[in-house]
Amino acid sequence: MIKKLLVANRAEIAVRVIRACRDLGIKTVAVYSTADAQGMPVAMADEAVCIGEAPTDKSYLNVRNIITTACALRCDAIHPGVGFLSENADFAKQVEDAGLVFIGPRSETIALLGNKVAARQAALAAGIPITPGSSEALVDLADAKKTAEHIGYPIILKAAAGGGGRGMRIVRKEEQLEQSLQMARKEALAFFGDASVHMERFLEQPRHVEIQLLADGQGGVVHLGERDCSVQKNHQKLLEESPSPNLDEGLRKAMCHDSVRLFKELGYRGAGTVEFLVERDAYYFMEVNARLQVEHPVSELVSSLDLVQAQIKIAQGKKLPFKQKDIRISGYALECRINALSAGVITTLQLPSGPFVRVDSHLEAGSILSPYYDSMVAKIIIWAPDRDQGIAVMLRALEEVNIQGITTNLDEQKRLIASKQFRGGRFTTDLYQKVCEQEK
Amino acid sequence: MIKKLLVANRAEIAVRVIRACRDLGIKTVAVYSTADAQGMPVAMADEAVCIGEAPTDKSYLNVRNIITTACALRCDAIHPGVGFLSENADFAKQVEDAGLVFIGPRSETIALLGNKVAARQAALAAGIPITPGSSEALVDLADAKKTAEHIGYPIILKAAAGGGGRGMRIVRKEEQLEQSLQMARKEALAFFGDASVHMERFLEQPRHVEIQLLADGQGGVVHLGERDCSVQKNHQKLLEESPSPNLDEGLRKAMCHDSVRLFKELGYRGAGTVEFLVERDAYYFMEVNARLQVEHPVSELVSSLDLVQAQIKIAQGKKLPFKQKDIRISGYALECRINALSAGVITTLQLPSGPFVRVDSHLEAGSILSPYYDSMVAKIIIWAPDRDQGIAVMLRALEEVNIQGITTNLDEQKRLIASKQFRGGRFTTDLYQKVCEQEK
Amino acid sequence: MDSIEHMDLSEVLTLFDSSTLSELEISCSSFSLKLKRPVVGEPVKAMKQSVQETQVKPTPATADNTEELEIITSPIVGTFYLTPAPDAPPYVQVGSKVERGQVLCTIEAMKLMNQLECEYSCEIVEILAKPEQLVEFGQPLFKVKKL
Amino acid sequence: MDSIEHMDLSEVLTLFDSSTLSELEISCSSFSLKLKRPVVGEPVKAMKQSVQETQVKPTPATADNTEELEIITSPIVGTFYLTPAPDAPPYVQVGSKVERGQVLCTIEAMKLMNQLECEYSCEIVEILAKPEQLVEFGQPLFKVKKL
Repeated sequence: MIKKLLVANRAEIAVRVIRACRDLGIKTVAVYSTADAQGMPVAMADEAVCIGEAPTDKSYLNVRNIITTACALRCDAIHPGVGFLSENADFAKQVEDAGLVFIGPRSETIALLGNKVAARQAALAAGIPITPGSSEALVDLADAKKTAEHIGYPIILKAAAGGGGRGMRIVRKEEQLEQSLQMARKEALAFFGDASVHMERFLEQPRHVEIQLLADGQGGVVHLGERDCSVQKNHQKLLEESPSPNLDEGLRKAMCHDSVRLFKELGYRGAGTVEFLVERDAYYFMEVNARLQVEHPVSELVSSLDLVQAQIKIAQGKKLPFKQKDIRISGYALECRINALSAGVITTLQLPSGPFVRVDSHLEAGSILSPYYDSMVAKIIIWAPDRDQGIAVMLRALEEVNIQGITTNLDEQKRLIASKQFRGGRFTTDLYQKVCEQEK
Repeated sequence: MIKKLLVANRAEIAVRVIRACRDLGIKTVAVYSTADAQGMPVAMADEAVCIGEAPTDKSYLNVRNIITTACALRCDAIHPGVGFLSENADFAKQVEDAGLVFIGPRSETIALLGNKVAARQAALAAGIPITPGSSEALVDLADAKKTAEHIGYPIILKAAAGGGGRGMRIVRKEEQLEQSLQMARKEALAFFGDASVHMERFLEQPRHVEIQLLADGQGGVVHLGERDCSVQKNHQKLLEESPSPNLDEGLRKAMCHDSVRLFKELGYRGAGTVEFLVERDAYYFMEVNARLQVEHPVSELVSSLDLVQAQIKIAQGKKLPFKQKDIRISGYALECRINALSAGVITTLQLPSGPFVRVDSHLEAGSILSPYYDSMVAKIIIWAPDRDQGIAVMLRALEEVNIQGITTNLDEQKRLIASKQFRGGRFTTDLYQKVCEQEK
Repeated sequence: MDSIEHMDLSEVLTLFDSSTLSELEISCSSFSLKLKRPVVGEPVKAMKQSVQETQVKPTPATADNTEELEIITSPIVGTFYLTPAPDAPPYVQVGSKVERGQVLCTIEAMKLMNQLECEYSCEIVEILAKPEQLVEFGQPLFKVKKL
Repeated sequence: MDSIEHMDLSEVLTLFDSSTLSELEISCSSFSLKLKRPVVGEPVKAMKQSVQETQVKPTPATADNTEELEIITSPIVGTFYLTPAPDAPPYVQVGSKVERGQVLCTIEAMKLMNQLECEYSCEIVEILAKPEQLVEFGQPLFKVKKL
């Protein structure tokens, strides 16, 4: 039984976890950097401990200080939130070794899925389509050339241990391959301590579609349908919606079934997401996010399930209390991320409310948006019976937003959502470019 | 087709209507008194017109100024909100006569249901149990004595045209009857211009349970289940929930079926509520609220329907797009009214947000809570899979509330919701007294 | 109260605190002072229609020179007419001298023509509302000079 | 109260602190001054644990008299011990003179005993943290006087 839980994160997601704990009657401990002493998680948690200076490696990535705090304050569990240590297998292992419950998958599962080559192999073994490419890390330039010839240009090089665009290189012609491979290896080594690089076919105009799953590690696995995260800016998701506005029902079903099968074969425990790229009538496994995701509220609104509460219950060893047939996905949900484009003091912060609008934020008027961290100001999520009505509700909600003191992407988001292309539903990952950059 | 709608109300419910209009692409006109010039409805509406001084009879009840504004600004419809003119048959008639759409039942329906004696007769005709009492207005003292003897003391005298406690008298012994009848008649004449009074048996410890309905006036009638509004203070509702925590399934079904039958026989058009008193294993028709109700969000959260949008579509002549079998009531919803106990400037106003929490309010930090009007600061409404979880979510939400500058009932509401009696679900209309007054 | 130069700071602060100002700057021979207060949240949107909250009773307007001018505002909501009929001459014009009880304009509400009578003798200095348009409660209609 | 020219800083600060102002600028013949307060919204709840945001490096503490006192804060999170072992004598006591490099205390984190060494010679004036309890990052441990 978890009675006290340490939240090893900050900002909006820390507030989200604290709210779930309050709903479950679990006490919380917030840990924070010196920059976040005035933050909402510190104010909301039952106890709060400063764990270091503002730079993340001194505080939110400081494993020793976090685990020491959890042990000293007699916590039963640690929730890593999103980002930071949430997909760090070594951290999960140390939490387990300290006799604490890690709210997330088993450390071995995180380790396996953290390696892109290993994850692709696991997907392949489960019979899931992957983008054509090397099934192992590239041996040398000759191997790379042969593989590229086999799958056809353009190709993309990716760091096996990587993520977030680091160690990635798109190669359109064979002449560029040698130099790109060198650069990718160099970056991979620098950022991830592992020079291994593999190759995949590069899809020019894919959609990003991901399947949300819950698994209890005891045979119970359900999916909560998909989220379409195709609206991105520099690989950062801006809008997420469910259901996807332009997805063949057959594809949807196949992706859901494939994801459930993969999680069953992995013996996965916890909440997780399988990310796919979809191009025309085909879908390709991209990776598994072995953690909660920023956009999880979208699935919460269409499924009426609380994913953070579910994570905690699963980590306590409980079996899923429902089967796939009990899951009812209804209506439409859309999330809009309001991001700051500058740091500073937020002098005015009016966020929307009212029917069918949810706001997840950790800020208030007077809050300081720190330059050290993620720039998210708020997530606004709406529910409606269908997509057309949902877009109207989201535009109504965004119209109520008033943020002064910092600049944000609010106007861009309004423009995106009101655009013909977004309303039409037939767009790919270049929508932001088309709507916001070319119109300038 | 309604393109522009005048909102003949103020505060939270005006904001609620404006939001629904935005969702439907309908332009709005706010009308306001001089006390409300800085209010949120004025800021949100597309146009705003001052219609008079602060006292309600000079502004929000000023029929001429409201209809003149609607005509001059070429509105297609008027939404009366809740209270004020929302159950005024004469106003509805004048709106219809001016060629505008009244968002509500037909004026004749409002007129019929506004008379308590007529409403009781309509219920009786539809085969709905009513509290034993006079089926017509009392003729004289002799008639009153005979009727009281027949139904048994305690009895309650009610103004036929009344509401809100005015013209009401509880009589426990025959000796009190003469004087009470005189007083009730006097008040009825003073407040409602009609001295007619009727008599019902007085129930000492009833529950207040009401059925929410939608009807298109074209044969389509559905119910959205019940709301339990038993938690009251001086006949003012404090908490409303759905489903009722302590209602026999047979009673629930019978009340829903009776309500649908009544609305069908009335040819009712619009949203409406049938209020019942429930005591032990019996239920009694009390009245029909021929309008939207303050607590409508409770039904919105369990049915996933937008009642204000539905009202507007029905008023436009649309048939209900669903039948009873399509209505899915799921989970549990609870509304908590945060009321001010003093007027003044609200210096701090932090309202909750996050998962499964909805807030309907019209105030912000710096707003003035005017002494002229209703004292509601905000409605906080939560959804959860079941009542126990719902109570936890509501307590979490209330914990996030911070209101400075005025005093409110926040602490009382927390105490009520956390009380053993409320959690247990077995309480009647005297819960507030038991929890908040006797503990003092 | 002392002249500004001789005020002490607490007097200024007390004044400022009890005022509705958000900023205050003073400069004089001996010192300059600037005060500012956190502003309450701005409204969601700017107001669509500017509202001058004037009284129904005539109230002193800002004096142009040293003349004592008054504003006559609309007591009801309706359509503002300066003439009794479409082709009739106006009730009043700028420069008109008006007796107490004389009609200034009509305001149409629900097909009723309501004649607005002047409550005192005055001279019309300016007509502030546009004919044939909606006037709201309290909207300034005429600027007048009391006679 | 003095006129502004003759006020001293503490008077101004006291006034400012007890006011609702967010900024205050004064310039006059004898001085110019600009005060500003961050307009921070109140936290949802009061903070559970008071945090003194001090630096890891010793920083000047508020002088008690005219002595120059420093605060030594915790560089990590852990359990604070004044003795190397349960029955051993303490590393230091109030009044101890400590050399640069000498151990002041141990802070246990994940079963490792971390010895905190002094960065300069000093005298222990006060022990600020409670033994055997969790100290957080930046928490004041010792008040010392530099030698």
